Amino acid sequence: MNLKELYQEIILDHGKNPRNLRKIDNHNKDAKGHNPLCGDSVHVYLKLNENKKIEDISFEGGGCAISMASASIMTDLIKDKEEFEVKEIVNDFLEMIKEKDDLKNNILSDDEKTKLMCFSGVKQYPMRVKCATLSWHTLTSAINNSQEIVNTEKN
Amino acid sequence: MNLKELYQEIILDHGKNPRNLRKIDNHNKDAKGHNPLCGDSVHVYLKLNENKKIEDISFEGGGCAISMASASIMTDLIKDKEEFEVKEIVNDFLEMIKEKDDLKNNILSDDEKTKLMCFSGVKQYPMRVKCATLSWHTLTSAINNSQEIVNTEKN
Amino acid sequence: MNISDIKKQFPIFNNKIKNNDLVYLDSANSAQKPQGVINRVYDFYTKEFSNVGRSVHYLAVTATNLYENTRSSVQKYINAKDRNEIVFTKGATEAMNLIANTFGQKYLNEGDEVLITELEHHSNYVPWHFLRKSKKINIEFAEVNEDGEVTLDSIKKKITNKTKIIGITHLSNVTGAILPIKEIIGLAHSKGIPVLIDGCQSAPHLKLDMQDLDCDFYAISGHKMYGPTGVGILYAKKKWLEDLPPYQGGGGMIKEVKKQAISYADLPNKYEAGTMATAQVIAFNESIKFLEKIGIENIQNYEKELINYTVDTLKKNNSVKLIANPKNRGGVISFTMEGVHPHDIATILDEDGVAIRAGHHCCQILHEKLGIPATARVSIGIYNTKEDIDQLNSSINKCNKIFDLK
Amino acid sequence: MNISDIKKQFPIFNNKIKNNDLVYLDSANSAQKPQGVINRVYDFYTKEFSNVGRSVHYLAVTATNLYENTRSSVQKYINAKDRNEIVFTKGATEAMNLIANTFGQKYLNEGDEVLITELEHHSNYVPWHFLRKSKKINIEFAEVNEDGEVTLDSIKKKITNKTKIIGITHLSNVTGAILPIKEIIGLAHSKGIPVLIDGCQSAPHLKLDMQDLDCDFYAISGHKMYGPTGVGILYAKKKWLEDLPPYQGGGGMIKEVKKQAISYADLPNKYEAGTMATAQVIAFNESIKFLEKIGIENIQNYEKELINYTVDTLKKNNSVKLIANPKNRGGVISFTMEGVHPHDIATILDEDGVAIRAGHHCCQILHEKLGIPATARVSIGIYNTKEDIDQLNSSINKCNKIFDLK
Ligand SMILES: Cc1ncc(COP(=O)(O)O)c(C=O)c1O
Ligand SMILES: Cc1ncc(COP(=O)(O)O)c(C=O)c1O
Repeated sequence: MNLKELYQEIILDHGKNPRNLRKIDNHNKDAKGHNPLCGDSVHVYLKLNENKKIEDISFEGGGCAISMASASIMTDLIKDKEEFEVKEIVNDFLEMIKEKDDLKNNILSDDEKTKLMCFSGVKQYPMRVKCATLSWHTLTSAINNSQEIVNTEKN
Repeated sequence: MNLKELYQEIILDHGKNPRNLRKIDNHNKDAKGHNPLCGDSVHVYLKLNENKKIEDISFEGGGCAISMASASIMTDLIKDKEEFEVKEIVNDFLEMIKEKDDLKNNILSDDEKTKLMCFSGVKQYPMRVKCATLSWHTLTSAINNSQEIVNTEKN
Repeated sequence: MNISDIKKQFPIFNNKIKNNDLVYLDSANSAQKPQGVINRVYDFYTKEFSNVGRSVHYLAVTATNLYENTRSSVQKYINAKDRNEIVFTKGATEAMNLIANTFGQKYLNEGDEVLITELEHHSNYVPWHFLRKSKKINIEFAEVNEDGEVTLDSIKKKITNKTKIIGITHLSNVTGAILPIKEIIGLAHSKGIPVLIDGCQSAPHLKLDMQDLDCDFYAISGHKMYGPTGVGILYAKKKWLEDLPPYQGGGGMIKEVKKQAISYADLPNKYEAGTMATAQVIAFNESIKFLEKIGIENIQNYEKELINYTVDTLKKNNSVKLIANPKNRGGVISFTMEGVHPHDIATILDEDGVAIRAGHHCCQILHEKLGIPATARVSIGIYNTKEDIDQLNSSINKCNKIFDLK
Repeated sequence: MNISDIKKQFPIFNNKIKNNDLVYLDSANSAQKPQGVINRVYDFYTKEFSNVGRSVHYLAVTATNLYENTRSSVQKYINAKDRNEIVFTKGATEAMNLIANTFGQKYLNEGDEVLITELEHHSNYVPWHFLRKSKKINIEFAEVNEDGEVTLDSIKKKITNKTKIIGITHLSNVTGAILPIKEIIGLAHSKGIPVLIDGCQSAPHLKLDMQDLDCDFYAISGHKMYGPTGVGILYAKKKWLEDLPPYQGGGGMIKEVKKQAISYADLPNKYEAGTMATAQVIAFNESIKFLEKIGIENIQNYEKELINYTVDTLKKNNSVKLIANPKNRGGVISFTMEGVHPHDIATILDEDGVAIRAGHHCCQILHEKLGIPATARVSIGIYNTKEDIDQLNSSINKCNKIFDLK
């Protein structure tokens, strides 16, 4: 394992120029996430329409390249997906980061999956897993509209 | 060092049959001492007359052979002494128990000193020093009439 | 199970004490350490040392993983439902202070009652006494019977509608009685009262199953469980750890800190403020492995036999008076001798390399009840043998000789 | 003083980290341990182990003496007037909680003010926050200036007639500033206000003299002073320890226990409830000896030069931005890099075996003031060399390469 696998070009690109880094004015769901270890935080905003489809998604916050890229790529891929699809993608991503070699879902295209697989290098850096997963946990929380602040120390 | 030196006959005798183990009715000074380590306690009573002489002395309490013998012999030797003499004897005894080889005072007779020297074996048993000194500290406290309970943990 | 192989794992027994083999009968005070535990501390400091949880570098990651592994081992060993129900403390005393303090803050008010027993160690009484001072609560004591036991019935008698929490020892560190805690917990819960168990003496010797016991809180001392000093375990049901306020404040237990407000970390971090006893927690994992390898059933069977042998031996010795006779007893046996004070017994035994404890064993309430300020206490560990007990007995006889008692 | 001889005493440096030599620049988090300390723990467990203070047998006597020897060594090392002014805790965090809790209980009431600084570690803020909740006191923050210092003047500005206690760090664990604590203590005392010093970062590096400083309370972390984890020191003036209520209740801290009343032991036992971190306290004596052998003047001179070298090196590196510039500074240097988050810096450095810390270092108040959630922090110990700093610098340059900056 070396640093090149962790800091792949696509991660550096999204880390430096995160997409969807703004607040949606007419969001109807949102949640905050927090990593007490480093003080990084993220706020995810969603607009879920009556068909339970993600009409718009964005985030605010600051953090390391891994966490910014993760939030950026996540918001890109999740837009226009249905709620049940989002849940499947989130689970799939979290399992991949933890232990699985691959993504299993049939929702994302191969191209999209390749983007997510860029984060598989994080597995070798246990302290950085939290950086890669914070925004994803926070997305789940936003969908469930729980008021609780997500905390990466939980698990 | 062996146990015979610690448990000399005179200590065993006074331990089993402590002298002056009672409460003086008309005492005018007293103090309580306590060893939190083992729960042993002693209560020393004094009758100091107008000439600052110990007219009577006694103690109540229970404890190991060393502590009972020490209180018993102490009360025997201290009776009829003047207050300033008592202070000198107490200091002398405490220093002997701690570090000195001998007793230095010129107040006690050689016979009396021999009795006190029986406790010199305690030096080799650091945890038992407190047993030998509790009643002596309490005597000092009674003379000073301090209200505080003497506590062998102090030093 | 071969006891001599087990005993060989404890390097302390290679040393002579005043030219004698060490007969260590003071394990209820603190147990000796197997080589695996000692080596783990050594290796951690020489090869892997770092603080846990705070840095992202290699050593910190390793240390954090090792530290959290112990939590998982403990969870498994005591069959807790959730690994976040395991909080590391500096000892059982701190664990009990933590509960008394935080439960007291939130749930105790003037006139409320805390029910403990006459068998309790000071660490399960003094923390409640603090609340008696600050909150004007009352402390009730369930009575010990003449066999040195506290029965379900004597607990029942003291429960009132003001009883807000019950604190009881699992295994008395003086009488050796094993209390019917499962029944007591059942009774308490039927009245909505939570129960704190002082598991200091039980944890090294009995099978622990938190889900079966269903207790609310359980306090364990690492050093009595063949582990390092400076580490203890508080087991607490998740609902309580989530509900109660934090105990100590500092690094690692916070979520967000602002000038006007502070929010706290999730479990178990909320209760682990500051740099923890990292090396000790990590090495404690080896204590658990040591116990698991022998197997708690084997430990219980072996110790049961040794306890019976000890009780029989001492009962046969006419100069010894056992101070309790519990039907269900652990490896703690206290006694007195007519004419020889416990302190003197301990000193005389020590001369032969026999280490026992004399005193009130931090149970003054019980000793007041017994009407004696001190007792001599023999307590066994997994390394003790019948030969140890024989040596104990012959050294006891020496007391008689020295004190010239027939 | 030969640094390579000193470094050789630390076995951790015999190990490779990801095939690299370890460049340990995280000593402010926790320091590595010299062989003497590690051996002392090992020897104590293998040859001498027993609980202290409670039994009268040989091992217990030995352990008690060793334990109390450390108290005397610490007393001498920090020049306290009385050995009973040294209380062993599980860490500096506990020491500060102890003071906040007991002082708060006795002396703080609604509307009273506790004055701390914007530099404080969470462990010198959260314990006071608990009192803000329970007693409705207020917490004031003396301002940090743009060099990362808190001056006498900024303390003076915040003292009011409601200020009941002041809590300040001796050496900031983020900016590295050494505060003028002697002057601050003088000022506070002129107004009758006691002062608690957080000495975690100063104790391993500066000369300590309690009688000269005249502070009321001083908290020290053993593990940052090249000692074992799980042990800390609270220095407190005798008058305070006598005056304040006990903190935790349990064995060893009592005088007499009755059903209706409890009296407490004399100093320092009153504050040492339960089985203490015996092995750790005993081994901590070797940390003191290690420091004494080198000599604090030698340590200060050597570290001063290394600190200057580090600051110069980092100042010359254009991609590094130091976050503070204190005139009087210790071996803690925090920085940021444009375009590379501290977490990423730490990960990249770690690949070369360079261990630093990234985050808020338990100082969120300060980071909020700085307007950044995290910094990268280099902190030095007695084993660090200029070569370590050169390696640091070249690994920092690697960050730029990976992030393709310029
Ligand atoms: C300035 C300062 N205060 C307090 C602490 C807390 O010390 P400990 O974690 O050893 O309790 C630390 C270290 O983390 C520190 O750097
Ligand atoms: C029954 C009991 N409870 C509590 C304690 C206190 O445990 P520790 O001293 O490890 O905190 C002990 C041991 O001294 C004990 O035997």
